[in-house]
Amino acid sequence: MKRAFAISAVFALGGCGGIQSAAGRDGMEGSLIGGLFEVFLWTTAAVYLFVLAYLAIALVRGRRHRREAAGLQGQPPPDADRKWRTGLIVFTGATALILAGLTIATWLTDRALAKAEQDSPVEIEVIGHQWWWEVRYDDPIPSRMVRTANELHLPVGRNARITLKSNDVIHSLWVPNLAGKQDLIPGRIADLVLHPERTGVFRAQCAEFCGLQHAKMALDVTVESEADFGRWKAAQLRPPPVPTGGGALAGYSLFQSRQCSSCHAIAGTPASGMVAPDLSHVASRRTIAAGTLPTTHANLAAWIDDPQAVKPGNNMPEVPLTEAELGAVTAYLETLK
Amino acid sequence: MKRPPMWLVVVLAVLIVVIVGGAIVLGAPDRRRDGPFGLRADQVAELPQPAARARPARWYEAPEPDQWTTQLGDPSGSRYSPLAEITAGNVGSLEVAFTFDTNNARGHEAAPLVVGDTMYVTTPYPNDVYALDLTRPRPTVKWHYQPRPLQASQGVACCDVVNRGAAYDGGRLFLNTLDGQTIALDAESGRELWRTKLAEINKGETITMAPLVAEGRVLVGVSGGEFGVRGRLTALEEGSGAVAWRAYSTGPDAEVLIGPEFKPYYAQDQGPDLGVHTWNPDGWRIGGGNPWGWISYDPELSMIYYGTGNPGPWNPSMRPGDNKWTAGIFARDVRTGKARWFYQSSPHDLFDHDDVNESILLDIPFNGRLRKVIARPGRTGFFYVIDRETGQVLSADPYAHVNSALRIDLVTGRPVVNPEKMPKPGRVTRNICPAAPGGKDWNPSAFSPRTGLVYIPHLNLCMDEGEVDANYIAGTPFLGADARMYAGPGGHRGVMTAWDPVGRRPVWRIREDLPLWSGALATGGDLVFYGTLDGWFKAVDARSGKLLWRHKLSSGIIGMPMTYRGPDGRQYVAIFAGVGGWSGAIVAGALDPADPTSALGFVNALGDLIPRTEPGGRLYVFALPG
Amino acid sequence: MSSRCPVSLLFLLPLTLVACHRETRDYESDALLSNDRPVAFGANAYHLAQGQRLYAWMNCAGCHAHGGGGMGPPLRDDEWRYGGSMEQMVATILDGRPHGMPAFRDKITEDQAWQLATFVRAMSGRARQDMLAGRADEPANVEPLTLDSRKPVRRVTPKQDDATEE
Amino acid sequence: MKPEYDPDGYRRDGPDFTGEPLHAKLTETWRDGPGLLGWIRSVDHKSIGRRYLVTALVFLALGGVLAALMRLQLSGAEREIIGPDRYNQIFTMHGTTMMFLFAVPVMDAMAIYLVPLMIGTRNTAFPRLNAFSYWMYLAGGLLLWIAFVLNVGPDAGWFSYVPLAGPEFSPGKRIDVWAQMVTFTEVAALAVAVSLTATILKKRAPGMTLARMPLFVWSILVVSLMVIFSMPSVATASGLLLSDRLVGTQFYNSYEFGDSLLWQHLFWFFGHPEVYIIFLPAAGFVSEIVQAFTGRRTFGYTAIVLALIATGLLAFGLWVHHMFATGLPRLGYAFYTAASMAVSIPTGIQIFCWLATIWTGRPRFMVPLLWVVGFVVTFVIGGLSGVMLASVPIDLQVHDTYFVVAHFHYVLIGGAVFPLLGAITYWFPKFTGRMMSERLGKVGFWLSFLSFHATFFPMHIMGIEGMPRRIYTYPAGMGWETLNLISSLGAVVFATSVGIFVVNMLLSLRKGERAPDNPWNASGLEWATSSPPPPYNFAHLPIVQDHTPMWNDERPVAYGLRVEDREMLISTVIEAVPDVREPSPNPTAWPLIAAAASTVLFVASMFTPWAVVIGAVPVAAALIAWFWPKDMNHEGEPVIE
Repeated sequence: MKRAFAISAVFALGGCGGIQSAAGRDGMEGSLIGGLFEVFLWTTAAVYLFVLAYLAIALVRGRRHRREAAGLQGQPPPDADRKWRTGLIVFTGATALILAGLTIATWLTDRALAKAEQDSPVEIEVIGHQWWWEVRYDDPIPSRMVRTANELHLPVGRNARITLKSNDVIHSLWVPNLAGKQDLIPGRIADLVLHPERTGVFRAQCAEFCGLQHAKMALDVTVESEADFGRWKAAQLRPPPVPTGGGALAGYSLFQSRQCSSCHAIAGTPASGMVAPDLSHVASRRTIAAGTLPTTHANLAAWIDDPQAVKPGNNMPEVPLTEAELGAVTAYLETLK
Repeated sequence: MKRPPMWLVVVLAVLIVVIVGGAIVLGAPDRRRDGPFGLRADQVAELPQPAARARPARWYEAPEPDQWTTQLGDPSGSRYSPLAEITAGNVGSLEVAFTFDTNNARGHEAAPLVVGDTMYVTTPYPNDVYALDLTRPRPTVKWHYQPRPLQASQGVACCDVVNRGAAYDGGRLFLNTLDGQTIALDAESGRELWRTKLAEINKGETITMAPLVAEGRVLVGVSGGEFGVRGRLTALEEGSGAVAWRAYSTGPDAEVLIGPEFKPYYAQDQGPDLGVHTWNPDGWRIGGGNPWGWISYDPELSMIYYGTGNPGPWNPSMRPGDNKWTAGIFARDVRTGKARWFYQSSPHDLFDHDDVNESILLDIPFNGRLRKVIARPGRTGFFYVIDRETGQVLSADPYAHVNSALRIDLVTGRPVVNPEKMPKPGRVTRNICPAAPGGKDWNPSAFSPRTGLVYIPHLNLCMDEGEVDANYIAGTPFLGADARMYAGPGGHRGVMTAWDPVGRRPVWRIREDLPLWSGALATGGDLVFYGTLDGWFKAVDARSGKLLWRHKLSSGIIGMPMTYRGPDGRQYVAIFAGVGGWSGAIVAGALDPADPTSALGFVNALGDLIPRTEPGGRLYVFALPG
Repeated sequence: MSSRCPVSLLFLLPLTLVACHRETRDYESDALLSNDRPVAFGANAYHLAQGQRLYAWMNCAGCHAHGGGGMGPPLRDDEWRYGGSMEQMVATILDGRPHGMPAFRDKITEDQAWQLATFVRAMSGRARQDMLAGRADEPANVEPLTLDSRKPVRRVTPKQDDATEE
Repeated sequence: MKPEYDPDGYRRDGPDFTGEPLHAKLTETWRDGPGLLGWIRSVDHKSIGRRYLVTALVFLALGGVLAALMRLQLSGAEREIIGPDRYNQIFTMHGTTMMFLFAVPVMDAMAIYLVPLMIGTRNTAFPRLNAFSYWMYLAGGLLLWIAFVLNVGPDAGWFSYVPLAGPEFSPGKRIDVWAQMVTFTEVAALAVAVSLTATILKKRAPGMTLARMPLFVWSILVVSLMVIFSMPSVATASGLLLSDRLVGTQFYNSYEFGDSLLWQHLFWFFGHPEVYIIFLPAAGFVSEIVQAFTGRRTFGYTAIVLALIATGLLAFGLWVHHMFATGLPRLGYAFYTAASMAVSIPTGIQIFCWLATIWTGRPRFMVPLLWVVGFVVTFVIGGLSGVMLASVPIDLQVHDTYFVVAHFHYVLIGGAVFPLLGAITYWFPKFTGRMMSERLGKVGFWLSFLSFHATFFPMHIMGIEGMPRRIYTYPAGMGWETLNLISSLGAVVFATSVGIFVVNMLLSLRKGERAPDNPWNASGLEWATSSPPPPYNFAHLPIVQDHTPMWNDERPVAYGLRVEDREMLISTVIEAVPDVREPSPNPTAWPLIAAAASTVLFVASMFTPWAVVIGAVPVAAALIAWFWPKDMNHEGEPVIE
């Protein structure tokens, strides 16, 4: 009983269930599933109560029998068993009915989810890498395609169809506040439709074990108004300005001439590496290293200085940079708004 | 339970052996049909009637027969010589007049030039030039020029360190070096007049093409479609080497030299800045489209026609969109460089089907009217006939085995791609025909006004290809595909096709065991010359394809045959031996056949070439005994 | 069983060192500090795997294919124009070579170069069998390294190299 | 001639050859040889069962230590006690050890020991096979753990999903060790399953018809058949994985038209029945304990038997509910949802019957029954959260989160370990001849019951609050810290309580009070013989007339088995009519040698495929020697009525 309450307590919190919580009802799928969950929760809680009660009475009755007849083995009068036999049949029937009910509820919810997946969606492509997320916003005009990493921006109240791919191992994209998870399987293409209903900032995380840094493969999800979304997209399409002087300029040339550009790309510059996150607007993202650290000067510096200390086993090497160089590169990255 | 009787077991075993064995024997590619030396002609149609023949452009007059000044023989790109001393009747007695060693073991894709009594021989990297005095019975070196290109350029040459020869105009010899310089020499003395740097090898840029000189412009394109090089064609002042204009193959209209006079025929090519909008952001900066092939020149319209190469990277899913202006053909005003029209044979190219093949300028009867056209045997395996004034595709018919596209939609101009052959991420696509080198690669065809046929030395290759992730690092390959080629249907890898561009059908075909990587030459003696990778230099009857003569050279042939009348008035035929190039790299580069993906997958189709020929460059010149 | 376990451990003592070394996930790349790098990298399965990844990421395959070569020379045989030792391979990778091998010094880090060398060494059949992988998740074109033995060399005709000497 | 001699001159037991002399003779015939050699050569189901049990419990302890380490690392946010590499090995080892080296083998162990006693026979049908199976199991376990000590511990999870576990993303030998360990345990489990099936179907005492078999025996029969059908699937999967990793086959490479989902299908087609393979014997324990401690026949015998069989069948129809997130066709999901829900009906029926038995019986609240009560209270939660997981939309939310972790620990610990501990307490006197301490037992029970819920209940909420499985650390501020801390503290107590149970066992082993033949006044045949039983189990084979032979006043026995050779009675499958007398093998070392040879083959084949060819020779040799017809001084012969 107290358990049932504990869970429902969590659910009572509703949306305030944290930025990464299945209890959040911030998307249509989320709330549909949440609703279904409550149905299940209360049904099962009732069943559980019944069982406990049954057990309790059984124990009491049994104890009484024992006190009555301290005798030995032997069956109780047969009619008693007949009574119980009917009881068993009723019980089985009841269980079957309840389960059938739950199955139907499930099926209906599934239908509702399926139905929600029409109308003109935002087309997004998410590609799982060890251990970060590549994100592409498709557009009928390819040059207006937005390429970013480890962040999702979604317009509120509009469907987003996310095409899921992986190019190494199996990952799973899970935005608990919005919807259930969907696997990214190499050689297969799956899709996941989100329908955010509340603006806010949420966190998604890889939900299928994908190796050393499975724990630090997260994704920021920002649900915002259509207008903000438009602004964000426009900003993403604008190549960042090439610094004109100071440490940033030094950082820029370091970025182009050193290891950085072998893996990372920055729009509008020669750096076009494609095996690591696109850094064109890295400073505009809430976190770095796939949701591992908040984007701050200190964290950026720490990350560039020794990625293996922050996220052991990830594929970013420790690039030998002097103190000054490190500062310059950090300064440059911070200009990439 | 009871064991089956012994005899039954034996009988079954025998049956199995017979069936399986039989299957293997029958299933094996049938080489016998190719006859001795892999040669046999199939007459599949009659010669076209004179009325219904393709004919050269109105302004065309055959090149002065005693010289050969451009790689394609003349501006219209026909590789035809009216010389008729050597004929079907006497070719059988053709013999080596003299040879010349280039001391270079890489692929010799060029043809020598002859002007007056001098022959100009160019070699692959290091791109030396020899001037030979033809007045002597054993020609001697008049002068030897060494441009000394950067060694490192070898590392960024996609498909062997080849060079497709020099061009001659007005006492000057023009050549390109692998490290991206165009050099003008004084033809008499070999003195260097000027050199202009057009490519940056640290970005993967090289130059392998032969320049073309037209209206005082030296036209040069860069190579590097496998390195994410942004393709461009540059016109240099013939006299000074100064850049007259430069037209990029991708990017904003201003840089592609697209202006108001640009009138593409098809809607898909109309609109502002398509060179940017048909790419993912910044994709066009590293998008390839290198014009490394042939340029034809129409003095009447004063237009040039050239094809642009494949978009980069090979992996198409990394570059959504049509990827203008790659894998298509440009018509430009030779004086201003302004684009007139463009036709894209492979929008969003899937299989490295560059469109750099030669354009032969012809006039052909079409719907009762004589149309000015260019005829192009394309990489896609289709033979395109395109109106050279408007860019309209009049016809496009497969001349090689094609299953990658179902047909060309003449209304939209787009190929109808076969959905089965669309690359899928994380899955190998099997049996794509034609393979990456296409139905035919760079090696040019010949056109004979006497038969109205185009003689296409081409390929019969298919491939399995899988997409992998590409990464762009300046100066390193930018591919993202894992391919493996093999012989197409029939088991033969090369074909010599005589194609009737009017009747839109082959007239005869020769199945060649090995891929054909050498150019073709048609002569007034109704002969067609070409060579094979294992070193057979062949002459066949232009009308029937009947093999008339063959000669085994010291190395495989990927060069272009040419013919000239020597100072002594006799007709000579010259060809380079020197296996290499993309196809011959397995020998020239000593590649390892154990890895089928070597040389971008070509090695898988040519494992058997190793014992059949040797590397080594030598020029052979043949003549009738006399 | 508790009585048997230490016994078997004793048996495996020599094996222990081997196994431990082969299996460490040395992502801090302390191997770089080791004074015997050819072993520290060359006998570690993790570095080998990283090398295989980098071989694709740094476009080595574009020129050398899966070891059969193309624009660059084959790597599967045992002919080494510039020396086949780990140190020499690392030097080749970092500083490049005159005939076209580009320098990767500022494109990758030193330990990545060692990881690459480890993989290239494995390609030419010189790595310990027990650290090789049967295949990668990619189009299956080359026979598995685990079954592969070193190819006999096909000598390049001597000309081709000195043709370019200045 | 003496009466106990036959005309054919063999000595047989009989009314006038009984008691001490018979005991002496039979002991001489059936006992293991002396010393270490005797220990090695033993084919007695009791010795093998004991070894199995002890080994399994040792692995339980090891697995528990790993669990403690994980809770330590997760007790707070951003802890850096264990790095990702080691942590991944640890949780993989924990799952693998618990599933492959503890849960299944421990049930085998109980079955191997108890089944022959419960059906009134002298040994299992294939004693040498049993011995072989133990050695294989031991080798597999050692392989895994030695590897772990050598830092070659598998690190791709106990489910080893490809391509993560494939050749490219799991360098080195770690996964090969895992896959080969699977092979070992599969061989072992299959061997036991075959042997038990045959034993149950052909060795039952006269009169023990199928309809009179104890419920535990029924559950073992069902489980053995499930093992025979499910294990080959995972053996195949791991075989394919090995060949992908070692010789570069393409079974799981999508590029070459292999498929990583093939692995998941094969694995879960075994993996899901596995859960019931672990749970059903536990249900058997519960039935036996309930019957013994309520002093009445378990209510609804037929219903329970049918429930067992139904579970066994349904278990094969719902593996896909582990794969709801892979994007398979929605319609298919509906079916698996229904099936997954349906499987809880038979379980519900059993629970109903047990409670009805308690209700109508006269329960004695001793430790075993306490465990049963704890089992009901705990397991039902697991069952109900299972029902939630069966629903696709809900599963998509909580799949691969701590909610699932909570769920299967409720099912496996609540549903299997609790009954197991009860069963051990219950049969301890039979195993050892001494009773376990009731007081310590009660303390242990309450402590583990409460600490278990403290440990695992919060995980439900963590899961709903979005905490994924298999993460070695989590950022602060996600609202997970408190719950994890509670869970970790609970884990400490839980470990202690299990420790108390072990201490109880060891103490009782030394100086527990001596146990009579039938200390609980239970009804099963295993209580008809002394505690611990003599090597030959029964001096005269008992004859069975109803479900509860020990509760009848007169206990008829059958005579006529030889006493100087190992001889066993074979009875008919359904009615258990005495059919044939068959010789039973003597102690031999060949099973051990065969197991050693197989071990060499398996281990070597992780390094070179040739090992399969070369290694096959010694294996074949060992097997030939094993089956060489020897010391069979007589054929089976019909029973003389």
